[in-house]
Amino acid sequence: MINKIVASTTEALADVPDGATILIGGFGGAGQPIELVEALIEQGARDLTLVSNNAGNGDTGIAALIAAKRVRKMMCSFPRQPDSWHFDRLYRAGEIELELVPQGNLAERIRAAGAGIGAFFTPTAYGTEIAQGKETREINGRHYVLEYPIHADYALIKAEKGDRWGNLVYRRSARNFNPVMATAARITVATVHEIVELGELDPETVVTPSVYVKRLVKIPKVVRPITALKV
Amino acid sequence: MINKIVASTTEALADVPDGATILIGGFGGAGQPIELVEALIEQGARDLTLVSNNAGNGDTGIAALIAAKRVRKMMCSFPRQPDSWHFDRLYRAGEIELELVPQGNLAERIRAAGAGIGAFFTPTAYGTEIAQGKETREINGRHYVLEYPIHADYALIKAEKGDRWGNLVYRRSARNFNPVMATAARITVATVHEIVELGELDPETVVTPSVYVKRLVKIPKVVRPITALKV
Amino acid sequence: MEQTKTQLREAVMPAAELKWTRAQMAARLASDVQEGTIMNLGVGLPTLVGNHLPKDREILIQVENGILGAGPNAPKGEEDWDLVNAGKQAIQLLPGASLFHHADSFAMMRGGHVDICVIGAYQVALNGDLANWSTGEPGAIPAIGGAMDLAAGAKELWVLMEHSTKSGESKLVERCSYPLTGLACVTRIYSDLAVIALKDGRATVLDIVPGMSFAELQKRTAVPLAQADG
Amino acid sequence: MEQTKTQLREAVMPAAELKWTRAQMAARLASDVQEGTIMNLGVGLPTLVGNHLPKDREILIQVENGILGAGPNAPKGEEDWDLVNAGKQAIQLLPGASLFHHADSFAMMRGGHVDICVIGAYQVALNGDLANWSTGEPGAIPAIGGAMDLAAGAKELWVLMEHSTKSGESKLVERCSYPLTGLACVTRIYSDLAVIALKDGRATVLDIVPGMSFAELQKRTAVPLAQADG
Repeated sequence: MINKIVASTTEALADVPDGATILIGGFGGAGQPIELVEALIEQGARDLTLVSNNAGNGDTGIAALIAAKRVRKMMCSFPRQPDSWHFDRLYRAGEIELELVPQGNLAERIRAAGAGIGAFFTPTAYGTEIAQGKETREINGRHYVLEYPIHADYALIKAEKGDRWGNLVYRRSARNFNPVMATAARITVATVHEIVELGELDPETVVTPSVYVKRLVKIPKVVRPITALKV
Repeated sequence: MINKIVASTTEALADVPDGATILIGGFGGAGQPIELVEALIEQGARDLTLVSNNAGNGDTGIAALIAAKRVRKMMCSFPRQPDSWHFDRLYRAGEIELELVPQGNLAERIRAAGAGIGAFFTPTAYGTEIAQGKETREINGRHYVLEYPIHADYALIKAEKGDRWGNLVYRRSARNFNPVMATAARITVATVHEIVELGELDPETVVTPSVYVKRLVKIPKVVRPITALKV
Repeated sequence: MEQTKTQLREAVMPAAELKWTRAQMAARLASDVQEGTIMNLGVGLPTLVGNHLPKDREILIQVENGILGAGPNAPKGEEDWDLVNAGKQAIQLLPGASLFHHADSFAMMRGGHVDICVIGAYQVALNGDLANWSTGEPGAIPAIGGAMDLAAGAKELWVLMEHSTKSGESKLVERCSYPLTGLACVTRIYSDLAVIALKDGRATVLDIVPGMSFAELQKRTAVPLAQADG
Repeated sequence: MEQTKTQLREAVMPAAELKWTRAQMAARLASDVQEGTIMNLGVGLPTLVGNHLPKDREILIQVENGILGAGPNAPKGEEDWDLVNAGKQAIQLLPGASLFHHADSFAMMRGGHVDICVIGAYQVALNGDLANWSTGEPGAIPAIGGAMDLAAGAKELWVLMEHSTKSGESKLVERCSYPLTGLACVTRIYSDLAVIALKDGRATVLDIVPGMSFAELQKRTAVPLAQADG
């Protein structure tokens, strides 16, 4: 019997080695697998490369991992947040490397890793600093930049419901990067708020097919307000 | 008020010009928008380039369009079927051009058109006749072939339910190429068996977001058995 | 009934000050959005446009984190933090909305399926170049988000920004001095002083804040302006 | 209880003829598939494997037209023609199945998420090259389907084919003469005579049809064979 359910976030991340590349889902707080990030903090792996849209908020989650100096490199599209003080401080001190990736390139590079694409030409960032040193090409009168996949050792993602095979559904915009990241890692670990019997999820509405998930942990539902950007 | 519903398949295809490139959904008969293909036959446009997984079955649908000599070029992965006699005959007579595209490249090239990707490196077909004359590259020890998007003037697709904005859901494996093709054409025309009120489709389970559909036609549900390949 | 632009102007324009407020800028832009438009609103000032869209037109807001058909902000106390916009504010969905993942969302944007993107800017050049992600200051934390993808993918890029910097320099310039977000992508500027179309290296004034002359607008703008015909 | 390979052999092997039937070939392959495997079964002979998978193991069949967790063929009269496999036969879904579109399906295949693909072949070369889509005959209608994608993407490619052509030539060859489907991709051959692993340019015999000697198998095979240790 296939059973990907593990008892705790601690057990789910026990084998993360130093130097691992880790995808972390979420867009700000929505869909961020904060319980897995907390378990990763406890677990102790160092010298990590994190790939996530933001570089942490406040003093918890990714921000706490960064504050603990466990992150060598951050790949993200939008590190600057009203409360990204831990990243800001280490970045200014030169203690954390930043690869700034436009958000769509981030999503597409992760997708490419999951989809077996070797590289792709994207119009995004052509003619900007971000494209400096990268291969470019004109195709049918438009200019493109060649971008490469982002493969990872682990993906930490947050979903709403799952089954023991690893099928997942998400909730509203908490979906964001999670389904894409699930495809691009050697080991995808998902948290869910509910584990249902095999066959309960409608095959038509499964968002992440079971093949992409290796470990599944049930966690309680806690509502966490999110820091909004100032308008 | 946005209302993409049109009264008939005839009206939906009235403006198809000669020489158009047309994506046609379906995998064999499942999810094939046969009523739209029939309307296209009646409509009269000639010199068409069709993009579809197969090259027609029996004497109906794509096969009938081919038999009427309205197709200049066929792009597909699997033209050879037990009952693909019309394509077979014209192909052997040199009266129809064939671009044979591996099925995954077909899907990915159509996706690339919809997603604004200029070209991509795929491992599929490396070292085969299909890759002859194409650019290749070694990336991280694997060999890839450069493939380009397939943009189209029209996409003819079949869905199950839709609303007046153009949101669509599909039924079982009749989904196949349809959602991907919907993204890659200037004008996507969808048939549905049911038109529901705006808001009735659950936002979580919409497969084709409304933006990709230009015209929607309701058609009756007719069960058509499909010719299975011989085992 | 739809308000005419003149009515809108009279209704919202204070007599004394020769510039549109932030709310008026957003309303002025919103009044130009046609029925059926697919729009993306950038973080910050552009988000305000959502509050001013004509109620009698169906306009679909696309949000980068996987939403088409976003509605207004959630009432206080009823926030669902699983449903947020690009600025991480809790929002609602309109009937007819759909949800999808990030790669599909940016495929939608990059693939040219968004009609209009409204975005803020540090500078816009006469040729449509956009600079909005970095002032290039040492020590500044850079952040791009979805701006470069939208610059490359949206059919029309409308910039909503103050006409001048705090120190009074024109933000519409001959050539951007700040790092670029995209090349030749801006098609229109909605500032606190004017609405300006950019096309083929020409800046054509479509509207000016009431009471300001074309000559005065030109004086405050670092590139030559043309008057719209008629 | 799981059948051992020997029991299976005794149960299904007719005494007189020194080759496995098509059903036996499929069953022999199926007995090697482990719990939790994600499999794709090509059109034709490979489809039969689905009927012989060990009942006590959960094995997921991926189908190219957007199914993970495909079940057995639909009973006659209960066909749902919106639910078909690669051979366009009406099938059923297992509990735990999921449905997705074609680009996602081939992303799954190309991205290395399918553990084993079973496919037919005209020829397999000692180095693992596969030829299965064209005999190169003039006038033949070519057809590739998903074969090249699977050859490039599956972790393991198992070929299920007759050992020899109708005219008696070995289909395991030094070098394919037919047009290739993929380079160095086949890892195992299940023929009507033997099970052969291909690795680093060596063909190692894992099993032979009962009653046939290694020497006899070698005589019928155009490349040098090695015997498995133990």
